[in-house]
Amino acid sequence: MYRLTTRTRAGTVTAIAALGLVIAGLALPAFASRGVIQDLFFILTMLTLAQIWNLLAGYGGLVSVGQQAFVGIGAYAMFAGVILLGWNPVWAIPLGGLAALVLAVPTAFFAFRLQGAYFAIGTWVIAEVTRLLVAQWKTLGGGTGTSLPREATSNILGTDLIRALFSVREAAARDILAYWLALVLVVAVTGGIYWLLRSRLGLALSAVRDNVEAARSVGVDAGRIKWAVFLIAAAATGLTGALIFLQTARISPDAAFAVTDWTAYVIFIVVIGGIGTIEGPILGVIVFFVLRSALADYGSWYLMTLGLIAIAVMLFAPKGLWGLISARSGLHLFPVRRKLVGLKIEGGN
Amino acid sequence: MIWLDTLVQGILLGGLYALFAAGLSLVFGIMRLVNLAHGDLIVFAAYLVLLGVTMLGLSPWIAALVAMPLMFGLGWLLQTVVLNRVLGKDILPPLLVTFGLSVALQNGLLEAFSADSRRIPAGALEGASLDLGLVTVGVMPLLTFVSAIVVIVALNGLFYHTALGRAFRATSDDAVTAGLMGIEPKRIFAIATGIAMVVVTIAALYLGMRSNFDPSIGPARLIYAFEAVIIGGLGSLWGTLAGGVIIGVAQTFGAAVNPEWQILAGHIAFLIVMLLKPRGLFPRAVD
Amino acid sequence: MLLQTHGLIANYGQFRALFGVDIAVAAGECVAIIGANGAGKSTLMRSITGVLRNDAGMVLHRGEPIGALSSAEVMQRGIAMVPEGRRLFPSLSVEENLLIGGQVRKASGPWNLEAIYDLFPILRERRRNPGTALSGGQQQMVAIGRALMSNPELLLCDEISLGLAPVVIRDIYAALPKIRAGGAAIVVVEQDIGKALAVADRVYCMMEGRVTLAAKAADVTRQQIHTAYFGEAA
Amino acid sequence: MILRLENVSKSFGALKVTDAVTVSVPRGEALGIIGPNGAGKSTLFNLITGNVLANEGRIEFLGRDVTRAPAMERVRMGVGRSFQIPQPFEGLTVFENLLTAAAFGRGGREADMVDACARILEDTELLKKANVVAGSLSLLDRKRLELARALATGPELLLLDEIAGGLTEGECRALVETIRDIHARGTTIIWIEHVLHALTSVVERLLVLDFGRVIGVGAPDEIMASKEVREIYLGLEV
Amino acid sequence: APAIAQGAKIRLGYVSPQTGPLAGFAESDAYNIKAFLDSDAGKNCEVIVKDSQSNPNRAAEVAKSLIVDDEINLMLVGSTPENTNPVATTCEAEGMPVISTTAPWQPWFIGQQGNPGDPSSWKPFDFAFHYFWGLEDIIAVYTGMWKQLDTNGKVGGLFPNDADGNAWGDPKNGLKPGLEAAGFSLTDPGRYQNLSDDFTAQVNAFKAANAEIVTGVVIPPDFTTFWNQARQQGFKPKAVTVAKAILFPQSVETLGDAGHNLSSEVWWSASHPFKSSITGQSSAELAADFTAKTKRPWTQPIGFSHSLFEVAANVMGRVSDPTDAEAIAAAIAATDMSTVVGKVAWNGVGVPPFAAKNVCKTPLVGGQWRKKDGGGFDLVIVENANAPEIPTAGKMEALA
Ligand SMILES: Nc1ncnc2c1ncn2[C@@H]1O[C@H](COP(=O)(O)OP(=O)(O)OP(=O)(O)O)[C@@H](O)[C@H]1O
Ligand SMILES: Nc1ncnc2c1ncn2[C@@H]1O[C@H](COP(=O)(O)OP(=O)(O)OP(=O)(O)O)[C@@H](O)[C@H]1O
Ligand SMILES: CC(C)C[C@H](N)C(=O)O
Ligand SMILES: [Mg+2]
Ligand SMILES: [Mg+2]
Repeated sequence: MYRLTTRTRAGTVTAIAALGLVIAGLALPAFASRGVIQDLFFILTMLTLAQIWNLLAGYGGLVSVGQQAFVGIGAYAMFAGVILLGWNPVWAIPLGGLAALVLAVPTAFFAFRLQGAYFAIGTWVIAEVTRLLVAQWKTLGGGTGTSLPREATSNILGTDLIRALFSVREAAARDILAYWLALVLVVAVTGGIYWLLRSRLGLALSAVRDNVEAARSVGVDAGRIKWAVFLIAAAATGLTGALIFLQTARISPDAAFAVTDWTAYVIFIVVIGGIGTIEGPILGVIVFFVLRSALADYGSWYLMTLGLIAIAVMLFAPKGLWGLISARSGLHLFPVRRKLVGLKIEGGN
Repeated sequence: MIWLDTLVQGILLGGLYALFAAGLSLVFGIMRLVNLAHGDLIVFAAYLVLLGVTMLGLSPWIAALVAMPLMFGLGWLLQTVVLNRVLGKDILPPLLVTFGLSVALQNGLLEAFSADSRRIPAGALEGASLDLGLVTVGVMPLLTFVSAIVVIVALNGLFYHTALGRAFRATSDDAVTAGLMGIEPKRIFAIATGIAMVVVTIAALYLGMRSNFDPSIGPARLIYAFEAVIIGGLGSLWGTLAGGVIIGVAQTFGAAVNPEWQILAGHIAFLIVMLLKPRGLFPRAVD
Repeated sequence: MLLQTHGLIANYGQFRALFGVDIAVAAGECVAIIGANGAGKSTLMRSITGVLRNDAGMVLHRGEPIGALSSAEVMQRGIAMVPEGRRLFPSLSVEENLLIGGQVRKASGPWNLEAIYDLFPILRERRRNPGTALSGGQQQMVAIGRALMSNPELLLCDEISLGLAPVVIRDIYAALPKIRAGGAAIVVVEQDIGKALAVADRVYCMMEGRVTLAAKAADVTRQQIHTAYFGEAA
Repeated sequence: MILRLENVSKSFGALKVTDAVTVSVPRGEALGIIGPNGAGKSTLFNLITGNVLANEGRIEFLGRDVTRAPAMERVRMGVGRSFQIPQPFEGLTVFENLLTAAAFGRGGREADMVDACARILEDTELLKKANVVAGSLSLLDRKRLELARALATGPELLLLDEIAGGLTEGECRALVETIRDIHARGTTIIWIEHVLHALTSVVERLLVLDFGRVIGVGAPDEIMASKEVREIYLGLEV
Repeated sequence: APAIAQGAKIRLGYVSPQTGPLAGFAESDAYNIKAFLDSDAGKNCEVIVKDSQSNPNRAAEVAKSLIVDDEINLMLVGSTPENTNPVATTCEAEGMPVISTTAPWQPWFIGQQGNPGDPSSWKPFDFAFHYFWGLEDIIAVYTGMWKQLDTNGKVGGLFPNDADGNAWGDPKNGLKPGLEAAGFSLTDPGRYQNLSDDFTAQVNAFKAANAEIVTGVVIPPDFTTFWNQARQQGFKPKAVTVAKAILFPQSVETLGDAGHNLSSEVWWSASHPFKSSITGQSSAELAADFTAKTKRPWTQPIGFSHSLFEVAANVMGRVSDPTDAEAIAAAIAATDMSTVVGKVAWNGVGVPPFAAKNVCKTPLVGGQWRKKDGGGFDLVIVENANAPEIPTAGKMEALA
């Protein structure tokens, strides 16, 4: 007699469009120039990081300023897999996720004792500690950093196939592979978050965010949910870090654990776009990319503009750009509302 | 002997960190504002003092005195025009705004002053030292430490023995009820940020005389300042000094073992304190 | 009229708590506002004092609209509040809690530290304690004293007997006539009808964000109150 | 006995809010709690649900010692509650509020949960508002939601904190009917209420709290007639 | 016809830290690029400059975009390993020829190896070429300077945990073995992090070792902190010979009187007896012209920034197809020319076999900063045993 549905027209359209986009995205290397592929790689990896951070802060209430710890450890683990264990870089990427997961356990144990601003700063300090420890890892170059050896970068799994498929040079094949992996990752992460929000866990997350006390009183284990979200986020961040640095082929502690690149810009993307929505980071990463492409050649003026835009958006559109749009239009591209359908029920979204 | 020296130098270094942190402590304590631009504001103030020295030919001390009211005004404006509008239960908006400010400030300074490493000249004081028998200490670090204590005593006096300080504490406890007492929380916040900027100027003076600065060095010190504030406990100024000293001593002892451990030891000291006392050494009864 | 509201409407987000409330308080008068839990009494107090932005309607102080003023500005016009739940400042001592009440507005009048210590002698003994280390009743005394320190023309008291022992309530209620004698008008928000009626000249009863009864305290019957509270007779 | 409290005490700082409370509730009973503001009624609920942990004493639920058990564990064992000040998940719809409670407090297959939630919504007259965001509900509906959400956890023991306050007489009667129904289906109920006629028309026993102490337990008539209660609680001059 | 004389413009990519802490290295870029483009050699070239913001992530990224989006023919890069290494790694992976400079060759070459600790795993590069000097030259120059003084031969070392510091401080491939061979002993308390606020541990270690000489590769703020603390804590070495910290006259000036007689290696100066192959200017003329046009004092990186374009012009003058990366790499390897920083030829002279293919060395001498009467400092060359063609202008003096 009663039914639960999360379907809306906008949601269905989005799903179909997304499917189309992903297929187009997979086929893109056949048509697009390397420049486009590389730009997309950047966009996709930043989007992945942004979605993950949004899951943490926007849905889980965990404002971490230490995500660079997981990017960095993931990247270093990948390098270790390649250089020390002689693995193929593609197989070393999951090692990055694993390393981040392992690091997340003590981090969570420590950081969950802290609240709010303390939590933010605690995670930052842990990331610093990780950076300083990794900087002492002499076999991977210590503070100097290290580069992926040529024989590793030229033998990446699947690049031969891609070269044959698109008849491109080796470096371009590597780009395409990395791009595909980034596409898969972003789809998995975004899809995973979307699925999570539509699952029981999503309800629990919202409940905890709205009212911890009440959430406990209906049986939600707030602590376990925070752990789960934090660990998942860390592992996914580690994978992304490994992928990013596979593409760079060079690593150093300062680069891998850069708070500005891997956390501050990511926060910028999420908050400018609209925190607590899946649409927000997507919009945010586009804004960020456009700003960067348009202004990056202006050196310090670019960064100054970026800073001022962050301030302006917070003053005039505290819910981000997607917040403005959805408030006006009521649009939700990724509906997570569970609606009860049946007789005698009114009320829309 | 060497350990005593290490201890003394660590304590003196803690004075510098406490100076960096005192302004932050005030602002963080009163309005829970995580100001990511604090380090850059210190650098900004250092340039202001430097301008006074190079352009007006003032002594650094006088230049700092001149810079103080300017910085107070800047803090007031910053709080009134920007920060007051984003303060709230959610820590993110101020986080992003101050991050934006930090980036904008760093690059604005770069445009204005170039990447050259600069320094506030302190003349003979730079190398001057005092032989205390067992240890030899630099006059400048000693002065820094004494200034940190003076700043903290002054802020404490202000905080606990004046009507303004009472308003600070009341607003910090409960801004809404403070409003019912006729206190405008936003005005109080603006004054607090102004005062924090005066302290920032003092920190800038010592930072600039101790070593070189350039537009990019702000963030490196920010994290120590936060650690000092948090170790001490929200709103406890003496706690902030203690926090600075703990980090300073941990750093010098870490370095004495091996310089590789210097910075790490400071952070680890912070983590240990947080593990044992998640609300800091001298937490307030209620926050 | 010292204070008047006209068609006051207030919302918490999307939730409407006041639906057009009209009340009036004359100088020197004591008015009681009664009503069940969640009737909107505290919301009315918050709207008057500017803690909550009222979305429509008017608040007039001596005929001038004050609805747009901040709570600090309202207070500086001589309207002091004893907020629900006392809300002492935990980092301030008892004496400082009192002092801060008269720090910004310093009107001349009968109330100063000494007068308050005379009104509530126990506070003199505890002046150095942190405000929150006191018993609930003592805290309530501090909250009242704090509001009096500015020598207000109008004192708003939100549930000053909440959670207090009957003896303490008696002491606190005994202070109200002394406060009136000092010249201030008083609004008491109460759930305890008996207490409220005993001190008030007039009474308003609220239900679900509306005033359902306005009457002279002396005239009001239990039946009237009951109807105003619960909608119909039991 | 479904619930036993033995010498349970709780202090907030120097304030002793619950003072050596001992009480047993047989399975299937409806127990009413009354007492002046601040007597410690809500705190007693918080102790039973685990939202607040006791300083002393022992709490047993279904024969198991749950004194230290966290709140969510007790919910899953069958302790459901409403909050005196409604605490809806404001960002979720009414239905999602219930779904959360059903999914985590009771568990089970999704289809069963949906039907169960819909039935509870019907019982509590919230069905029409099922898809409305809880943050925009009126006080009355918030109170209904409190009850509905507590029911959705599938409680054996249902704790209701002042859910009748502010209701009109008609609404109050409907509420009483609903609670009677729930009770009739075998759920044990403890109900804190100031609206006495509503309370007394449902409960079999009344417990009076004052300053954290139990000052009387017994049949409603007896209790209401006792001098102490008339003085302390009703404020009626005897 | 050589590429440089053909119709299509040759596209040179240039990654430089225009902003951020390394910006000092890039201050002459605009000046040098303009001079290059105005010269005959530059007529047919286009230089696309990208700012690395002193950030290694960004350096790799812009290098990639230069290669992919701007389709450059040759990459040029300089300004410390933080900038050269990510760019060179990217180019090597992309098969893009790159000419790199202004970083000692060890942190450049070894720093780009997968496992820097294991020499047997080191591999030469196909597309990355570097010219500068190496630690063996530093050792020769520094010990040459110190031998002019009367010291006990005990040296204290300040090496941070960064690319330079790790290379200089490496116990096997760094300064230590060379100093010992020259009769000096090195006390190395260990790697510290850049932007440390306290150097008591180092001062104590140096005091305990009775060091009379301090050396190292230190960023300017850290050196100031160290030097102040050393004086405050009563440590008075006879010679302080450090790299990086006192590279720029501005940095020395910030030290005030304490800058007098600090010494450092000199890779280029206004008195180097070399001429530009594209403008024909002597070193002195180049320096003077720079100062005239920018109102800034000359600095050592100017010569190297200039020489990058000399080498690029020379290389592109010897290839016929500017898009043929292999041919360009071969042309770089075959370079043999004179530049304003000296002779540049990848002929393996003075370079160990493993790096011989990719590294070329330019001359290095030693200098000491002397306070001028009217204020400011002069860099006086005091040691030239390795490069006698560069004249000295004085003798090494002990610190007061
Ligand atoms: N901050 C708030 N956010 C949302 N709703 C609120 C808030 N404060 C009060 N309310 C709601 O507004 C309504 C009126 O509340 P108010 O506190 O004014 O009632 P009251 O008459 O003072 O009740 P009590 O006797 O319990 O103090 C209630 O339904 C309450 O739930
Ligand atoms: N978390 C807490 N911290 C400090 N004091 C508390 C806390 N919770 C309750 N109290 C105090 O405990 C006392 C009892 O509160 P409780 O809410 O149990 O009363 P109640 O009997 O439910 O009253 P009411 O009828 O007004 O709901 C009150 O004085 C209250 O202020
Ligand atoms: C105030 C109420 C408790 C009285 C009600 N009329 C009754 O008799 O039940
Ligand atoms: Mg109220
Ligand atoms: Mg209660």
